[in-house]
Amino acid sequence: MSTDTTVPPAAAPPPSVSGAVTGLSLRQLAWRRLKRDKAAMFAMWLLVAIFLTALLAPLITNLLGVNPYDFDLTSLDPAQGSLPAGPWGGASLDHPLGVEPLTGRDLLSRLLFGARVSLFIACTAVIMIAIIGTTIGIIAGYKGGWLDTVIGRTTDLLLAFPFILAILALSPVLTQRLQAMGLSPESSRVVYLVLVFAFFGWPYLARLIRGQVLSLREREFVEAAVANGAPTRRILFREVLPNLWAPIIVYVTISLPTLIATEAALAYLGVGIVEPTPSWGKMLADSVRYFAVVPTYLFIPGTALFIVVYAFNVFGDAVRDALDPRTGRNVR
Amino acid sequence: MSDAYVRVEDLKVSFPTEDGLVRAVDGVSFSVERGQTIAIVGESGSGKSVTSQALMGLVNKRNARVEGRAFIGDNELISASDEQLRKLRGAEMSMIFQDPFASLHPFYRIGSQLVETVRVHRQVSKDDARTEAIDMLARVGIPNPERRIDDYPHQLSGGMRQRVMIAMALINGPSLLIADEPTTALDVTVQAQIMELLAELQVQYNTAIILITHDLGVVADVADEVAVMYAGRLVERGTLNDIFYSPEMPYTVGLLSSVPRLDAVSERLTPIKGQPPSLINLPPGCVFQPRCAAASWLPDNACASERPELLSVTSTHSVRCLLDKTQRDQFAAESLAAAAGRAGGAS
Amino acid sequence: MGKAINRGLRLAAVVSAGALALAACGGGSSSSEGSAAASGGGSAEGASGGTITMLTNAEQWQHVDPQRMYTGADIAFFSGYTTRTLTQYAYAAGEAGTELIADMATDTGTANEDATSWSFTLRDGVSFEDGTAITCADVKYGVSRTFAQDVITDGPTYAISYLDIAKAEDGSSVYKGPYATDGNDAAAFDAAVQCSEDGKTITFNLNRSVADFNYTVTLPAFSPVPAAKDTGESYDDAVVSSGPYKISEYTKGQKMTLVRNENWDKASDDYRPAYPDQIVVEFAQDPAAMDQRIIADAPEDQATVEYGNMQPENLATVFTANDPRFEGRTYNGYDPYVRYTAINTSLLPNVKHRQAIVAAMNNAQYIAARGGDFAGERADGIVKPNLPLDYAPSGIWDDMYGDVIPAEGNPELAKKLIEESGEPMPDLTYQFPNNPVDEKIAAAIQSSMAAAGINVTLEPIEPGQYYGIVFDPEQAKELMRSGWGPDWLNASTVIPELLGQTGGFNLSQVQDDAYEAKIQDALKILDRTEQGKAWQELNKEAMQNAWVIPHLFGKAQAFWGSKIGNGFLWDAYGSLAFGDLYVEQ
Amino acid sequence: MTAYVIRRVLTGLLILVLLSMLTFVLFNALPADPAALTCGKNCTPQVIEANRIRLGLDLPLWQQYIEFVKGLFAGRTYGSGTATFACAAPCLGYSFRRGEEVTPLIINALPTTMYLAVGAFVLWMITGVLLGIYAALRRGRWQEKVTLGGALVGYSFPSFFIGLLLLFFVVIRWQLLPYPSYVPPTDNPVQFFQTMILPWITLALIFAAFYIRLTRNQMLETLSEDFIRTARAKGLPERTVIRKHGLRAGLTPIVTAAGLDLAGLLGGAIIVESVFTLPGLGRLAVGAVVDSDLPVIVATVLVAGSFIVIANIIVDLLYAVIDPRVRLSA
Repeated sequence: MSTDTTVPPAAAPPPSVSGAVTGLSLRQLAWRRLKRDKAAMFAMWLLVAIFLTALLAPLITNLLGVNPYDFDLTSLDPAQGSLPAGPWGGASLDHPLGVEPLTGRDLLSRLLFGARVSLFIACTAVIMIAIIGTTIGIIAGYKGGWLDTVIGRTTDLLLAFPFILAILALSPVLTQRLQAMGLSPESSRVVYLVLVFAFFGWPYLARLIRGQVLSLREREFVEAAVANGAPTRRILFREVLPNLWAPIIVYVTISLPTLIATEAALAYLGVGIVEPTPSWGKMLADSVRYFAVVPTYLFIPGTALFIVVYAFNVFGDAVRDALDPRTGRNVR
Repeated sequence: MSDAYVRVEDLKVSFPTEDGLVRAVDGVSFSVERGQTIAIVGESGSGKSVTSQALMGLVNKRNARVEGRAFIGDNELISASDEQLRKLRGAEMSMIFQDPFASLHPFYRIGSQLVETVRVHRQVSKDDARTEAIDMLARVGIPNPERRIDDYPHQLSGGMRQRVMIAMALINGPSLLIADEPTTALDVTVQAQIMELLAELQVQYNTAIILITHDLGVVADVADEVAVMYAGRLVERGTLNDIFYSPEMPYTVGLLSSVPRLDAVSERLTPIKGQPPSLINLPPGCVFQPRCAAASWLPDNACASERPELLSVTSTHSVRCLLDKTQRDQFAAESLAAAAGRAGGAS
Repeated sequence: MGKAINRGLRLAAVVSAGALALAACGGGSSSSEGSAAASGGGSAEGASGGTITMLTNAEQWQHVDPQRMYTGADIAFFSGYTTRTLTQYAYAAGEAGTELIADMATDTGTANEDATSWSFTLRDGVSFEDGTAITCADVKYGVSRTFAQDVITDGPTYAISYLDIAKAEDGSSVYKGPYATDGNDAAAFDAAVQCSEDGKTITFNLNRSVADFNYTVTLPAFSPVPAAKDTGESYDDAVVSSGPYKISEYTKGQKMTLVRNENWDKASDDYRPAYPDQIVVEFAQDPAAMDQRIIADAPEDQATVEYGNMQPENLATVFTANDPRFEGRTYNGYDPYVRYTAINTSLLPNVKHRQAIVAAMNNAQYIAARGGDFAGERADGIVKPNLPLDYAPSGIWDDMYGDVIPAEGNPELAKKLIEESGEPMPDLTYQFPNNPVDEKIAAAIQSSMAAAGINVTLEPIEPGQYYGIVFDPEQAKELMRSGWGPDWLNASTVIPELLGQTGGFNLSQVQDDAYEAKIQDALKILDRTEQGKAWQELNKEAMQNAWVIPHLFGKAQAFWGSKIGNGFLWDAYGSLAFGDLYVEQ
Repeated sequence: MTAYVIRRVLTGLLILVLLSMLTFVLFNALPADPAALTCGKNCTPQVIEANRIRLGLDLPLWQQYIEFVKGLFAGRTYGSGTATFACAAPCLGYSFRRGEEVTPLIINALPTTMYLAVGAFVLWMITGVLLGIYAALRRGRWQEKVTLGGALVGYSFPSFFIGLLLLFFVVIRWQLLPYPSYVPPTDNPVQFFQTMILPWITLALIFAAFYIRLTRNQMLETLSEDFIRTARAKGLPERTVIRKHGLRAGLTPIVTAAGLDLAGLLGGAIIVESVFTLPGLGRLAVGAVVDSDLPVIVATVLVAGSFIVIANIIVDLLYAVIDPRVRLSA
């Protein structure tokens, strides 16, 4: 799906609002607007809670006395093809959300641990995308010339690549390569996902940044810095970069949920995390075979995934509105 | 004055926003006769554009509260229904804008945009409307109008585009033309041509013109009357002579002294120090007080606590200031002399 | 089970004592009445006409080319409809279903004294779908194709191993099949496979005694192919039928339609009843949808058969519900396979280490992860009880390693064995094809080993590359997922293949010369019962050496529509006897 | 205009060539030994070697690429001697795993994907664009909030989760539809529609949610343009302002996005095809990945990428038709 992350060209400001609030930096202004958005604040605290839960998963599961890796054959019914014994996916005091068919592993702890992997991959990838995309975007926009052309064609090419298909198809060969380089099967898959997400993710941001840099380059303060003989690096980092935070933050908040969902989709297609480590996408992929008989197994990770993606989207929207109020839904 | 053709009485426009109520226009009154030109001047954000859009009914009533009264002849505009206003727009009153490129629809030929304007108000056949359009293009000085009519806006130069805008505004013979910074986006030579054209056509069509601008040079050339706006209010109003030769309000004085005189070779403006106030939290006293060099002339910091009324100086001239007449004249004389000195010294 | 895994498993044949007696006692000719065994339990006289629909989630057949076909159920299917072989197994449930009977041949073959030469005589009236009579030359040509190893891939290679043709230095046959031109010793092949003057009798000269070669020729690899119609690689899409049906349409990913072959002479074939008028195979079906369609049993689906196994989650519905709707529409019995984990002896040379791994294995978890009771029973060796002559309890779980090992494993024993080994247990890697079932099994293995303090890393491999990697000594790790079914009812197609030095499936990389010698001795025993005893000992010895972790004697379940007749578990191939199915009219 | 078309098509072709090279190199250079992927378990080194020669994998990579391109335009032959077989143009390769030429595989899978993509496309464009316009026109009111809120919810559902939910409730719980089982529309139109309705909805839902947001933003942006103010100042009725002046300018960028999204789907709606077991390109690709069937992987990636590149060209040309600025300035 094409992204709607391009920051639209500045439209004429609504009458009289300009100059209405003066003396506040963009960051302060944005934070003020964000704080006023109740849904966004709720989403933000929810996300904080989810991140904390994921971070503290081992602690929490220890307290609850569950464990994502231990088989519990007593919770399964061998005569029913190893389906969880009892209704609601075998939910009980020992296993509040039920157990996984075939193994009897505890679903609650797998859910908590699964969040770690999904969030780790998405966050690492998005940081890489931000770094690569910004760097290349700045270079293309600031240097221009043949470098800009080469980068432009490369982004064209990468954007034309059917990337889900490519990620899927490259997975076996590249994970083998990574394993040959000494990574464990599991970390090679995590590294692979982060790398390909970064590889296919940077062009969008690079384009965005390039456009911004092109217009910034013409601005007075940059011209002034150039005239004063400031070194290029200093101009880029001191003068240009600080003005790119808004589009980068907007892009990051919008990419994160997409990456989380993509990771899950790839796991669903069989690319991703290795047993016995849980991830949400993998739980969903597994649950597919059982969803007619153990529907809770599908609903639990599915709902969790939906909540996180939704919260990110709500929060991301609000951040975008706050940083760029003209497109926002809150301007009356 | 109350029986002038175009009258605006106590116009107020405010926008409720998240940050509070923005009073963009606060109690503005003026009038203009057919064939006459009133210039509304002020810094950006002073409410001059909102005033004109409120008259045209282009302020979204869902976003804004518009109060007061405004007449074109017998038509009251503020209380009029959307449909009544729509019928007046483009026929009785029309408008040209700052950026002629953005203001013309990029996807339609200029001919069709002109024809559309004719046919929405008058029962005219397409061919007749086209003939009229070609005629109108010729009048605004577009060479080869028969051919140019099939051009797209982007094929025309900036000046030509503004001529097309003027043609579109005048094609239905309106009695009021609002020109919102009509020359700002154009280069200097073209600016003069466009203003000349407007003046010519004003005579031909006997149109009242409200000229919105921050360019006092333009004002000096074409305006009969001048209204100075600051922070949503009229701070001074008078004939061209009143304003240019005996300005009373320190803000007007500031504007005048910030303008390089036409005789002075262009120099950097000396803008008035400070920022216009937030329209949400207006200071309690005179809105210009924080930037006013003469505010300290009054004892007890009166300018900061007392809000001045618009007072008549002569039958044509009124001003909103707490200083008395002599103080105002003294301030104006000192400031303008200093400005002339700067300009002269630089040349 | 995904089709990719099937590729590694060979077809099954389950032996009945009776059939074995026949095969064993002669060592020479075994004469069977060449009649369809309608007498066998389960098989009854059916009605002609109608269309049978098969549903499969596969996109296409792995192979239709008879020389390349090597999956039990596929052989059961095509041998019933389009591919005639010299001999076949009777259509019958239970033990009777493994009885060898004559098909294209007039009897089940004649061997010389030491079973190094076998002859079969063709019946009158056998012909291809275009009406040309099938002669010895056609069978011979079919067999010759196996030698073209670069074109005819994936098929069984018994012709290459058994026929008396010299081997080149690199171990490959000097005969390279019918397509090769340069340096090809066709004369060697002509000497090994001979046709009589009248073209009716074919004689196979073998390089060793093969007492049960007449079972070997049930494989479609020994079926006739008309040389004139052979298109090599693409013959897979254009096979010429010799049976009662021919292919009228084959669109991969969609469907295959078999219609009656007008040139098939009923008089020449008293094996195939050929009941339905048409057989339609629908490919690329959703596995869940297939189950749902057959469970629902709507009128249009009543003559429908599921090709392949049911979805595990639906097994309980159909098999434990005691629902009259499903009565007589299912079977649940042994499949051909033994599931095991190969232990790489080159990386784990210490027998105590290997024994510790076996002792630590929690097969209860393994069986649960495979689907509980439906999956099968805990295995105690690589020979399954469906080879009754060759199977005896190995005793591995009793106190072979010094203590009883329950299904849950004996981690204490494992720890003790590691201690006895005198060296620390290295960290292990378990390789498995990346699919939902094997993944859970991998978790079970990892968790079992962890209980005994053995560290296992899991390495999933794309199914398509699995065998390429585990058969590469450079890439093979300590533990590898595996499974095996015999090619015919003799452990000679199990033990030598899995643990012999020349075995084609020696994942454990066993290089034990004494053991190899015993295998070679066992292969030479012509008395089948004696031979069985030898296999029993070798199986036990293999367990003693802990070359594999035995997991499971697998079971399979099948399910079909209410109007299908003669649905039963055909022990010969561990599948339905497709050629015997009919539509109730 | 002609110059523009030529230039656009040429750059498109250049991207296509680069794409094919990248795909080819990526997949043929990365595996340890592509020939080892050509056969299954019975692989002996001899068989691998024979296949290497037959598939031309013994040649240097650039020659293989030339062979591949030659196969596309002129056809090629594989192997030698009596076992030679020809692969007619456009030959995308030969799959040893399936024993089939790749081109017919793709051609067989394409219609399913096309039905899926086009059906969903129609659904989402209608609902997405209409609701997006509606939201823009109801700006700041509860209708906008509800529409956008709904869109955000829809947008946040992973598509396979929606698909499975629909399958669970509509088919299994409520039994409103029979279990989906694909047939071509020519065989059985009723069953075709019964099968496709859920995939269409699944795919359309997430795109519709996206297009509601996109359309609304575009419309709001357009409606704040100066030329809309001009149209109002001319006294045009609001309906004309929106329909004639607003929609045309506002929807033009949507055409771009829509064209590219449709093209992306034509390359295989992988997830939806997997959830509903539709025999389309996406599923072909997934199957090829599982089987390590290199020629099929290369071909599907290439075909999918080509759709996107070609759609890019078409969209740009279309854009030129809609927007005179592009057409005339070029």
